Amino acid sequence: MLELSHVHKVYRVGAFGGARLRAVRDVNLTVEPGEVVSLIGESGSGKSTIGKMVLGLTGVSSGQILFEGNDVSRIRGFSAKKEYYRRVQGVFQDPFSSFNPIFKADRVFEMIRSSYFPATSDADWRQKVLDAIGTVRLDPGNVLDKYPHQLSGGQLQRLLIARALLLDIKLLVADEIISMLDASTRIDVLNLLADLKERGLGILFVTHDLSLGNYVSDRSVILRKGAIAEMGPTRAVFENPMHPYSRHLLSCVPQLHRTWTEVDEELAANPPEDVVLPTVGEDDDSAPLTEVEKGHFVGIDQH
Amino acid sequence: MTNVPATPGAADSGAAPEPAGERKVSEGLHFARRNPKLLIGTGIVLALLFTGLIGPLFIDQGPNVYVGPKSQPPSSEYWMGTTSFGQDIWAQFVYGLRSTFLVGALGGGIAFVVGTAVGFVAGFKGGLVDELLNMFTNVVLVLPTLVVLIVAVAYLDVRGVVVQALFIGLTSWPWAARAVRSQALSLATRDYVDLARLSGRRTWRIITTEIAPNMSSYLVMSFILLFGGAILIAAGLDFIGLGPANGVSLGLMLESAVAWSALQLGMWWWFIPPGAGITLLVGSMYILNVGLDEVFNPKLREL
Amino acid sequence: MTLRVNDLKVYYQTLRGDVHALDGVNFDLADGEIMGLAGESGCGKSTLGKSLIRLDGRMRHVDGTIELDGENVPIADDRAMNRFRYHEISLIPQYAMSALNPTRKIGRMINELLRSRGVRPADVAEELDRRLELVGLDPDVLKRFPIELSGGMKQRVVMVMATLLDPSLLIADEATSALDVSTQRSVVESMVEFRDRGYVKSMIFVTHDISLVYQMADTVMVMYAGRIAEKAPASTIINDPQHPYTKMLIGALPEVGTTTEDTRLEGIPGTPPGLLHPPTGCRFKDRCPIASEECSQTPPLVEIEPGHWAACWKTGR
Amino acid sequence: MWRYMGRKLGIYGITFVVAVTINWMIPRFMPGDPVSSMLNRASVSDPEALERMNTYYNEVFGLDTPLYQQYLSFWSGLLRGDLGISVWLYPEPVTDIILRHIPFTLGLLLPAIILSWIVGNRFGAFAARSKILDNTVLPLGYILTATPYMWLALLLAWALGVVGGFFPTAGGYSFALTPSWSWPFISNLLTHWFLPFLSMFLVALGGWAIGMRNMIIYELEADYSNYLQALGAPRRLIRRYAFRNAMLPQITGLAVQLGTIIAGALLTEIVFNYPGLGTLVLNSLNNNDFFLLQGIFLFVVVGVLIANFIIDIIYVLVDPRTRVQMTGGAS
Repeated sequence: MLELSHVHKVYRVGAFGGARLRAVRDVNLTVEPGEVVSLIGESGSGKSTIGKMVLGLTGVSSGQILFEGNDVSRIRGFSAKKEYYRRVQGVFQDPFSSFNPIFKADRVFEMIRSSYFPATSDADWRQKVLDAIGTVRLDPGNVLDKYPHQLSGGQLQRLLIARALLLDIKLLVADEIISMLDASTRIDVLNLLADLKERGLGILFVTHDLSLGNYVSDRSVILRKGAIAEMGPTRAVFENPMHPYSRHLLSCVPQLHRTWTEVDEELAANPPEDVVLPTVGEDDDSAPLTEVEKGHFVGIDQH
Repeated sequence: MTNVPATPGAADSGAAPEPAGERKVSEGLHFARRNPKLLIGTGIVLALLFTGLIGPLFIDQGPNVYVGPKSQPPSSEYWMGTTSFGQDIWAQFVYGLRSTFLVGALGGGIAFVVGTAVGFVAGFKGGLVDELLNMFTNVVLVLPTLVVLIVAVAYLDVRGVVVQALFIGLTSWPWAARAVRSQALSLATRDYVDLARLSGRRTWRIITTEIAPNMSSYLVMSFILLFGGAILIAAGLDFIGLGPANGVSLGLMLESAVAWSALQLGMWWWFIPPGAGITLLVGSMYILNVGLDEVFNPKLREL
Repeated sequence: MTLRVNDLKVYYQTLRGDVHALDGVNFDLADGEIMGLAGESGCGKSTLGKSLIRLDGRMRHVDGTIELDGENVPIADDRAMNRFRYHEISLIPQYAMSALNPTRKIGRMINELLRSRGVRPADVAEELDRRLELVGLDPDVLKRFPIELSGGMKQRVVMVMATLLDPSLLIADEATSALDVSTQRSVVESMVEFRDRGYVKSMIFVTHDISLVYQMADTVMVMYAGRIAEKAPASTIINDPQHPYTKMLIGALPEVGTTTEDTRLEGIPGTPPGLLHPPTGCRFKDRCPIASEECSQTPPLVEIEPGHWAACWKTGR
Repeated sequence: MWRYMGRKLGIYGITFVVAVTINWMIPRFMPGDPVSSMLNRASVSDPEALERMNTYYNEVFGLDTPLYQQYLSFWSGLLRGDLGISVWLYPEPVTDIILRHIPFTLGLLLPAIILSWIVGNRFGAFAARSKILDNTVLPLGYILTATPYMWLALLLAWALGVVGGFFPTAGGYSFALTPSWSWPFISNLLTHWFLPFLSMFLVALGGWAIGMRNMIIYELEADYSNYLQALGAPRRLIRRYAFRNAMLPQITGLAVQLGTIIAGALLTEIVFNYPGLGTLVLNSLNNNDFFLLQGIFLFVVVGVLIANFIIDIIYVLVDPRTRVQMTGGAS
């Protein structure tokens, strides 16, 4: 459904584009209907840039982003973009920044209505909104007709998911949507994503938190400095990480029942086998992947 | 990642007793009513405006008519005395206030429109558009306004308040453009702007409905500063002799006072009122502005 | 005993009234103890950290006492507190990335700070270099401006600077939250090492991340709505929590290895109460699955077994 | 570093070109024949001189040649330092007249700018110390910046000159004296200089004080100030840091304010009939001497550009952040 092939993003920084900053490097990945794909990486890995490119909020330097066969990065014109957003929607990291603080929170629904459903009657629209709010397991009485700061972060994020569900979307880009939520509410939002997946939605889940990526996704992509380090079925990537960077990341994640010392000892006791990583020349911008087992890829090593 | 509001518990929850919109407004009013700078500034500006609007209605003859004895100090008949030619200075003063307000509102208004338009477009569009507009702004910013105006206005045969205001407006916008640009730049990165894009909104609607309302206090303050600036520039032009032909303004009063040696003749009543009027008006506007800033900017409230 | 906090109440003043950010907090911190202070946003954990070193303009000390090494700490008296700051109580702030003066070279700023606190920079210069090296920094960073350092480097500089006078108590307020996991691990490990070497006697590590606390803290204190819910050794809190809030909170944390297919975790329904007019009785009762009538009375914080404290009527006494 | 300076120079270069183009365009695109309208209004009595002037100005304007050629010849004249010949003081070249008056204007401007900046900054930092000071110093500062330059000049001339009799109120020096480097002449020069200087200094002072007060409050709220307070650093140290950091935007402010201050100098000079560029502007306007007027315009623009560039260099030298970024720091 969504296919990124050889996508690059280069920013020109400094006055008159003096220096180049390679934010995304030769990324290839796909998202199928009913699949959650996690994009995992530290700051500067390019994970959010990929999300923004898929949403058409920032341009692609080279490469293609195909959505149902059409190249998204080449969409020109307001109405074509508007049609694209009928099928693909996003939710962002900061719930409090996603709502314009001077308006009531449910204005996000009205914006969808005025753009996409101008002909729908008030009653039908109200029913549609109530359905969407029900789907994200919110009580309409608690969330409608309220200002953003009267609601919790978790409620706001679920409202935004409900907003996306008003449209006939096929793909949802969820960019760090729970990183600002408290522990007690973030799991509900994650579970919601899992429910939506059941309904056939494809989800691109961008996160810096390995345990969250692991919890919800079918496939995981670990990014480093804009390029894919490792990609594969979530279970394979987490239980048998092949790339030294993935292994390093996993050894640094604070875990709930295992201390770092225990992880280190375990690793020392059963040192993982080494895999041969693909290599590229100095000036080569590409980042090839090697398939180490079925559907499980490793990428180049960068320092 | 971190989610630690400055005031724990104050930001949460649906338990807030009153709607937030009202709360915000009432909070603003609360501080506005207690801010002496705002109250005094507004009071003086309104009093002067009132004088300029109502005053002329009580004056039978025009401001430049030779009505009385020459060179009289203030008396009960001529409140501000008379000029060397027997013109009533009070009459000139109230008419002058009128044109001062007019030139301020018009010149400041034009500068405001140009400045905010350039600032919004530059800040919001970014890229090459921003580079070019920014360069243009810098060029106009570096040019000394009054000197440019002297050269431009000198060639005009017919000079009126409106033309003067137009010229002032077209040359004094750059700093406002800069200020608006930097504000717009920071607001444009808010997630709700991206969300509006994903809701199929056009750029100009995003600027007018999402961004501008969030910086309304800032815009009001910019306008006030431009207003005051335009008055000062106009007074300077008038003083050099490039004021409205056959008109009356506070600047022209200063000009004729100097031209006819009021200083050497000790006719202080000729040059003190017009300058005091300008200073009082512009000064109160600036102080009103500080008051506004203190009301809207919580950081300044504490000091 | 390093630190003893007795019935501490600190309120925030707002237009609409006082926010009861800390409403009667009691705990002790032993010599050498690293205590993780965990809880959701707005539970008062940051307020507690701040009140131990400096109340900001809107914070008001309402009640309670603090003792450090047997001495009364006058937190309400800004002037008298100065004697304790930096020498006895120090801080790694949440904003460590911007805690250094951007226009001063780091070394010069540290020297000026030291001199202003009555310490001759020459006396600690050697120690400063040694500790910088210990956290993996070249002492040359002292000749640089903050802008030349990465976030992790700045964090470490602040950590070394904050502990240079060997304080009795170090407060680390979300000190690693802005860092990437790999940097986070090394910074946290350095902190533990500083304690082991006696550079700091004891530490309060404020964070929202319980799994991080488990990696480094000796004890964990969980706060909820301005009060302490539970305090116990770290492994007890993680493996055998007693307070229903702690139980549910830990149950809501996904781990590497859990997926939606194996087990569906569950969050805690509802939201924490507003602290402008906090509810009477147990503050968790509205979200608590086992709440009953007695919960309308405030549960005291009691020691249910040695070193394990909880404030809940349901925990076996 | 060089890239940054190059970019700045580029902007200034463009500004210069724009200014010259404006200068060239205005007389040509205003209605009417510029030469005849100028000379008509200039009321030259000697018919022979009028004829010579007519020929000269028609040649200079070259109105019968194509526009681009007019433009190019305008530039070539400019680059040779030829700004034309004054109408008012015919046949003296504009450049010479301007150069004769510039020292007076600079003598007012430079001390007024530099001293008001230094004192204003101190004053603003002082105001931020307490609420009482803030509430008294601040409104005073706002009133001062709101004062039209010429009005304060009039007030001072009246109070200290006409009524008080302490200072002369007109001219750059007494006509009875011939310029020389003698003590009586210099002291005479200084007494004439003082009032115009003082009025400019006071108006500019208000602006700097306000700017510094606002910046320093911002700096005192900054994270590093907070942190130093938490570590018990004395107010003195924190204020010193805040003051220094607040100075940096004030340097940029200097560049932004230049135009206004120069305008103020011109207006002030007119009040005191001080023999600088301001009085020259008034004279050229009264005599419809547009060559002189445009020459002054170009001189002022070039002066502003040079000053801007100097300020840029100072800023880079003072702010370590820009310096580090330019040499390519680690981050």
